[in-house]
Amino acid sequence: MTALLPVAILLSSLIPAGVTFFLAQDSHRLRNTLSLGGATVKLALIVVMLVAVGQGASYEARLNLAPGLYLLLRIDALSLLFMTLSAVLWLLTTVYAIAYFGTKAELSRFFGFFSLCVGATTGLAMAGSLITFFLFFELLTLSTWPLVVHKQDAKSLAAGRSYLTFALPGSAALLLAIVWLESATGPVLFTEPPDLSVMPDSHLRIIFALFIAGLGVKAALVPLHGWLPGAMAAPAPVSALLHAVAVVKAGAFGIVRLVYDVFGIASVQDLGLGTPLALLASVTILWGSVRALQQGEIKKRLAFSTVSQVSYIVLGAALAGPYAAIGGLAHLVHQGLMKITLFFCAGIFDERAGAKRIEDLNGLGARMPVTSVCFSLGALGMIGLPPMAGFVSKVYLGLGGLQAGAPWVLGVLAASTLLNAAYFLPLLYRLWFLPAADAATGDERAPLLVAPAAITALASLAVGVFAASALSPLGWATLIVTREYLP
Amino acid sequence: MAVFDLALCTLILLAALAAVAGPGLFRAVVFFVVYGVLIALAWVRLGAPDVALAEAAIGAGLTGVLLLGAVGRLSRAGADEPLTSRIDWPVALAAGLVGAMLVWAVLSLAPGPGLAPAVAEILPQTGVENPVTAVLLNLRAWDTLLESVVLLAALIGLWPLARGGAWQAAAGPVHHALPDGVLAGFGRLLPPVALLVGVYLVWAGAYQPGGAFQGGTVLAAAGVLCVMAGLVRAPGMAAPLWRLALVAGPGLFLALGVAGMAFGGFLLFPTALAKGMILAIEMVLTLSIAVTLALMVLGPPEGGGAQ
Amino acid sequence: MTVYAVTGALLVALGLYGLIAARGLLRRVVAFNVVGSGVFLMFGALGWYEGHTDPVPQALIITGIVVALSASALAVGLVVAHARVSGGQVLEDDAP
Amino acid sequence: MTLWTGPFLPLAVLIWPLLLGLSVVLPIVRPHSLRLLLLAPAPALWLALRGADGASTAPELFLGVELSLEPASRLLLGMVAGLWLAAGVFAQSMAGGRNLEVFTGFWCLTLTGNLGVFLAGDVITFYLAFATVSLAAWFLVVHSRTDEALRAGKIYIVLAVVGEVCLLAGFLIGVQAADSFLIADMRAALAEAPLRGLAVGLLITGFGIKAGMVPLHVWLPLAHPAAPVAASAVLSGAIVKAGLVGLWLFMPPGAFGAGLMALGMAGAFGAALWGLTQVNPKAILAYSTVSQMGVMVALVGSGTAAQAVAFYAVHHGLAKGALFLSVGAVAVSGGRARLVMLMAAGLAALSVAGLPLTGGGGVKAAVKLGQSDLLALLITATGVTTTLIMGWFLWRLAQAEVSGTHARVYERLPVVALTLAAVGVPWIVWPQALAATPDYALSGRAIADAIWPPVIAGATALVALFLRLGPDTRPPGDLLRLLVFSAPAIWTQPRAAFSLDPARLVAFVTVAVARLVAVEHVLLRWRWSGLGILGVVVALVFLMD
Amino acid sequence: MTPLIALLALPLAGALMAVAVPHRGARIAGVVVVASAGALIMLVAQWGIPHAAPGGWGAPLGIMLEADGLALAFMAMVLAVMAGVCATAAPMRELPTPFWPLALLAWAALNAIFVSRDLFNLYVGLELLTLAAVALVATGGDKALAAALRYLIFALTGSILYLAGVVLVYSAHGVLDVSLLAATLPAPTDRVAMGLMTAGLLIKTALFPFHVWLPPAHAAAPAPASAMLSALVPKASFVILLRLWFEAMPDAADDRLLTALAVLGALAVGHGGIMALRQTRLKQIIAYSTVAQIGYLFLVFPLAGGDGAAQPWAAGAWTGAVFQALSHGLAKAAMFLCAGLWIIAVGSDRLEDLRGLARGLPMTAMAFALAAITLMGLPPSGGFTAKYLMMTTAFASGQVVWALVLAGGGLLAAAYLYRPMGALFAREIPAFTPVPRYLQAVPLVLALLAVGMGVLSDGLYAFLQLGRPGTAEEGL
Repeated sequence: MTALLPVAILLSSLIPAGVTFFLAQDSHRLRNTLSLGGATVKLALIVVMLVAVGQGASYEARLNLAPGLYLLLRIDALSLLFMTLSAVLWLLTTVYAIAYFGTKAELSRFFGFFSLCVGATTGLAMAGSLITFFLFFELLTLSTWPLVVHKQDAKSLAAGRSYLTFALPGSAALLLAIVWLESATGPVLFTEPPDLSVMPDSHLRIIFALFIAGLGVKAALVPLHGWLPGAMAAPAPVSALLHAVAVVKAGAFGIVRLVYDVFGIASVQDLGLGTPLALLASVTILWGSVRALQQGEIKKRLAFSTVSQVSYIVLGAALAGPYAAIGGLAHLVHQGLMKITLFFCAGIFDERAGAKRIEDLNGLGARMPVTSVCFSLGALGMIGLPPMAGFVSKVYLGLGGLQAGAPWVLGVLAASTLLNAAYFLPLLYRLWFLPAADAATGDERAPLLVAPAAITALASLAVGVFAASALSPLGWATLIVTREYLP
Repeated sequence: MAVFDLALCTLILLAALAAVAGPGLFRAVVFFVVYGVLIALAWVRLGAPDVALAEAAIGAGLTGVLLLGAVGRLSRAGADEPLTSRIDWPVALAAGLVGAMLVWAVLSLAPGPGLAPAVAEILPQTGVENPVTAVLLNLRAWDTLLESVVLLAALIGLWPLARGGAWQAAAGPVHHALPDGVLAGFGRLLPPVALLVGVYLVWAGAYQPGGAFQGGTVLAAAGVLCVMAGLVRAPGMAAPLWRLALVAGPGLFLALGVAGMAFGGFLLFPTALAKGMILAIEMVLTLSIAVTLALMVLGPPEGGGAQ
Repeated sequence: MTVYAVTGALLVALGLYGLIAARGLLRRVVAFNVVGSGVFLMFGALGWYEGHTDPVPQALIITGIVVALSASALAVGLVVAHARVSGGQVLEDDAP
Repeated sequence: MTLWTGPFLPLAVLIWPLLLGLSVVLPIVRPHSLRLLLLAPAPALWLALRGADGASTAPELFLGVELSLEPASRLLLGMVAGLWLAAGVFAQSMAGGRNLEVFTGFWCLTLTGNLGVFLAGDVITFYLAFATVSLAAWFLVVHSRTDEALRAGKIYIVLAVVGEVCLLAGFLIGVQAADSFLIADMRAALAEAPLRGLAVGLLITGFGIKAGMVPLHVWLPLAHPAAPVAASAVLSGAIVKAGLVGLWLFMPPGAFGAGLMALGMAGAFGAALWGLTQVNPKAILAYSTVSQMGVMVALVGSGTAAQAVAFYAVHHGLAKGALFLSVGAVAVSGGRARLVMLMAAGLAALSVAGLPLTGGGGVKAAVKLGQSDLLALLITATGVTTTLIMGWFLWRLAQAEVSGTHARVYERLPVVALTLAAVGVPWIVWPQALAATPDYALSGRAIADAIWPPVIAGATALVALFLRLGPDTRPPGDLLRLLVFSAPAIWTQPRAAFSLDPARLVAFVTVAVARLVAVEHVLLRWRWSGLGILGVVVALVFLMD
Repeated sequence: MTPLIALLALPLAGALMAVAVPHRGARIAGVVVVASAGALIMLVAQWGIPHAAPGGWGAPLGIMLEADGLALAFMAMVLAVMAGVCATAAPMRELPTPFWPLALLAWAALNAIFVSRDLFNLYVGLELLTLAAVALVATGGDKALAAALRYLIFALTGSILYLAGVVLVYSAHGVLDVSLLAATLPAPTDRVAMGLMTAGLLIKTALFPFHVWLPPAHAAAPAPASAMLSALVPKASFVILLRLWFEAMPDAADDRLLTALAVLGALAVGHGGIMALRQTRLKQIIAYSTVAQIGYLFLVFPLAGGDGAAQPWAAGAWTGAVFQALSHGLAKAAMFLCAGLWIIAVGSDRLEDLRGLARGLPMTAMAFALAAITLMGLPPSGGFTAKYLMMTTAFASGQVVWALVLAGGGLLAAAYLYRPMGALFAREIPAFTPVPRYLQAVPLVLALLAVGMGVLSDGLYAFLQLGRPGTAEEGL
């Protein structure tokens, strides 16, 4: 049973993926049933495990490859945090995607890779060893590419190429780092921190840098973020998933694992690596925001916003203190909820009203009130206004910065908040206050498109309002940190 | 004898030089045949008559015919050799270095009996009295089986080269010899003699120099001569009988080898039956080799599909 | 009989020179055969001991000669076919 | 899951207006949304009158909500609730306007935040309330959607967000030092915190912006006049008090006291004088607010007891509310009604000026008690400028255009009620609010102290009239001109992406190694390959040792 | 023993029969595939090292055949590839009939080489393989002649150098058997012998800078032939190199020499990759990719050989290299078979003609993608396991530069394979001749095998340790 559940969860995505590839283009019903069924089953399994893990159970499955090389799926509280997020958002995104695409062509391919992508994310979350992590990391890289280029126009293909040109060198760096580390310490399990004393510090530092380079590409750390804004050429459901759960989160999640489970907080501090990483994250936070300000396209603006926001998680990990860790982990979920809301809404604006640039948003609030409200909630959350989710993360990150003796973090958070406000508030202003263009059209009579956005918007509000609850992401993050990382 | 050896070696080297770097392709090939004969002589001098026979028949004879034929066809195709008279010093230097290393290696090796005593010891169990044949057809029969297949592979390799892809047409160029010419007369006379010599060579191979390859070569030479003389038409590759002839030897070899499993091992010839089995293999193999070599020398069909 | 072995070594060198320096394809075939027989001569001469040559090298040489013939036959076939198609005896891109 | 412990009323005070505000999305409610404004402050008023029995907590809500009602806060809570109620009554005059459901929604939201500021017992709830009141109020400011309002709104929102950010940073320092979210713990811990200076600076900036403290007041004279009259009243009377309450709740005792006093006094005098350059009565009132808030900031800086400051603030809120509403009421009143309204405004203005026996005179006397002589003198002296600006306001008000002649009862009633409250309430609550008795204010010395500033002011005004010296008229905004508010270039001009581009790198490498093709061509020549082979043979042999 | 002999005899017999009855070639090949599969399964099931001594003589007089883990794994890979090749080639009417006997002969030669322990027997096997391979190239028609000739010249030079080395070995030691050689005392002439043999084998393995014959030859041959040539043929000489350096004369290895081999390998990775980037025809890209992929194999020498042979990590590097050879074989065959099907579908292998073909032949596109994953060394493919094992050793032994080569090579692979992938997935609707689904499935199965090698590498790893040379048994 303990080995079965992780595998079952993995299969709940992989089997629909495998079958979907071979479905005829017009068997929409079967395909939708498969996708939704897989997502529902996965969610159910995760709920089962949430209860069990909350009570201290753990699950493990293992596959040997070669001496020192094996795949290990292991579920701990941190895995579950990420998995729950991905499972919930996958279900919603699937609903959204079904509504978004309707009966367009090439859907079997799309949903196949879509499921694969989520399977990879789940695997990533469950990975119990570095190599397993790498395996799913790569699977994610590859299954995302067809999604990015799904439209197959020149722009998408260019975005896909750019994605790979960043992602693959990143993977190479990651692999080098993993192999280098493991060549000295043996296989690295997340449950048992490796004995780093067998390597000289200088090597460890290089390895850490390689890790960050590899994971940083996915997490879109400056200057490795170049692919992300282009990748928004993908269809809206993809952008939603990409920015909220799948790719960037994978990178951030990996950095969390790296700092806490591979190197360990103490080693990171002893080697003097925390502060540079925190600085890098801070630079990313600020630079992403500044670039977002310059964008005229909604999705581009959102994309740069992701660059900025995801680094909050990295910052939390880098500061390496309890508060910062809680904040970072909570933000993993918070950012996912908020950003997916924004992308859902951006997709609806685009699809239903043809609004691609920020000018096109003028006056949409009146015609598409529900979507606009959701968008506004997401945006306010991003700014970090209480009681939205983003605020909660920010508070903990700030406290973590102070706790870690890095008060400058407050400055970064402050500046980021201001910049966030500077690029989100004008959007809201346009939505609600500016008159619509003469020929404006648009409605939101597409309940399946709007409902996921509404649900995530409400969720991002709820996780903030009920942050102190033990069941909230913050509560779960606190559990993780107190259970696993506090001495 | 040392003088003879030195002189022979000098001649060999000179002939080789002329063949490799001498002017004129035709002349080079002629020198190559001469070189082959000289090498065969060297083998005699080294007490290796089996090799000498093989070198004379195959190395000098058949290869020579092959090359001569090629010279002719090339000149008919207007594909002359590009003129290179100057010595390519860098290549010469590199080749010289490799040669020097080889010479050094050769000189630093102490001669020894090798496996000769061991072979002599088990010779009675092999079913043949000629140790070379024993090695070829019994001790290292697997080599020889593969070797006969190599020959076959080379021949099959020629099929796709047939002009116009008509690989099933008659082998080689179309020959129009005069029925009463010298070649024709020679051609009429030779085959019976060659057949005799060939079969003898095979038979004798069991206890003295000779063997399937040498014998097959002689037969092939006779066959080729007949075709060139226009006495017989070259066989078409597609003719079922000819194809059967091609594979009969290796096929029987393989079949008996597998049959050896019944006696305890692959290619195992029990002492009592060894002589008979080897002889049977040699006979059929000779036929196959003869056909193969003959078709090889005739070359891929050039009739352009005219059957 | 070292002199034959040395001759064999020299033949190898000579043949290699021809194989590499020659542009004409048929000449390369000739040179290849010279290298081959040089190697064989070396082999045989090194196996010469007290008036006899080791039968194993002899057998191997015979095999080698047949293999060399096979290779030469294929090579000649290819050279001729190539000449027929391209009208020349050299490979494209194969300037000295 | 514990929803809450302790009394429910404080929670209800906050939840009730929130629910009302959200209810405007219901189509049934929408046409009658303005009516909700009357209901929204009711629980708060009730709580202020009744007082709270201990703290209420909702541990799982947010980061653990704690609500409590300090005496000083209770004063303000009552005033604020009353003011919102009065303004809500007045707002009924807006019936028939555009976007009323939005207005109502944000009105209620702003109210929630405004009340929450006084009830919050923990930092996070306070911050939530503070942010709510700041940002939701923006919708009140821009409700008219005129260019003027939108411009004001822009400046408002920028400063509000900056304020929020500063506050959050300051709070975080405090929370981290205290390792507790409770305001009381934090204030204590902040006094010792290593980053005390930074935290104090951040908090003063954050609260100062809200409280209209010079030089952070620049948004106020733009925003308050731009809002609808009812909204102006709550903005100027109630919402600015959120900043004030923050100052006394969070500032460690004695921190930056002299600085606060200096800034406060600069605002008290400077803003009042600058207000004389305005022509719009609402703008004049807005400067008056800045001036009055200056006095209160100075009081906080001097270390005056919170209750005393709150006492002062109660009067100011009521009076300023009355004055703003009177602007609206006068504009639609004709004849006798207009006269009544002007008289009410005059009474409120006199009270603000600190005329003895008015509420204003009382509170001024009360706060001077126990102050240093200099501060007491300065506070008294503000009476001069205040009187001047009030006079100027009344003059401008009297000259205001008449846009209607039939002021309805819900337009007149709040003005009168608030004026009376401003004059009377301080005396009523005095016994509960302050230790000293009201008798002090009625002493001769106090009255004498209170009487000379208006006299000087009157004399000055007369001289000015006689000499026909009038103040230049200027648009509101003063210091704002010094700041460059043109959008920074980065807002619009995309720069080259600061990002590695492996594609470019690959292209470069590809070009650079195109020479490899040449290698390939060399190697295609058999002679060179052959040479290579021989070379490798030799090399291999020599490498083996 | 019987199944081992069956594995050798079956393709041989098949080839002879195919000569006798040429038009039944496909059917004969099919029978050989099925029967060989049975024999192979029996061998693997035994989980041991079956021996055979043809003629019953044994070394030194006779020839020893031994199917250790390495040999069996390679024979299995060859079987898989040949099954794929046969399945794809069978319906190809335009394929010249000599294809079948030649393919079977090449197969026979490969099996013979993998199990042979005799240096001279290896030579004969190599020659058989070479002649069959050259002839297979020549089946590509007139345009393939020059390529075939170039191939033949290189290959013959390699053979003759190898033979010269064998001669010196025999003359010095009096034995030809690999195991017996390991037991003899080293002779001074060994360096010349090893130098000659190694150089000859390098040429046949198409290691940079001796690779120029490979791309034109592989690109010119018919696609099924290309699949064999690229996937299988260079592996044979590589296996002989492994036998020489790890089994026959492990002590002759000098670190400088091993490093030199790896340097050539690294250069091959770079050069092959960049050349592949510059090609416009798919088959050329795949062929140059082979050049690059072969480069990886040579990193095994400094990683597992010489002084490091006794280290615990040597086993990993050695096994990694074998994994690389095997997975590359499967993946490369899949790629060439895809190319062949696409040529049937659109009549060309120019990238611009392939645009949008993924829509028409989705299974082949997926096969190509999976094969590409293996070549890039991405998990969970066999290529990844290979890369991981070698990389671990590189770091463990402090030879970081080889790890960088492995990583960089993967990136280059991604770069050059991206172009065909991009073309395939372009948004265009090409006009094409439909290809039956079962044909499309063939490369997919091969590619899945290549990927599956990574997923199920545990068993394979253990199997490869059967008879592995060296002292260290445990990997890292």
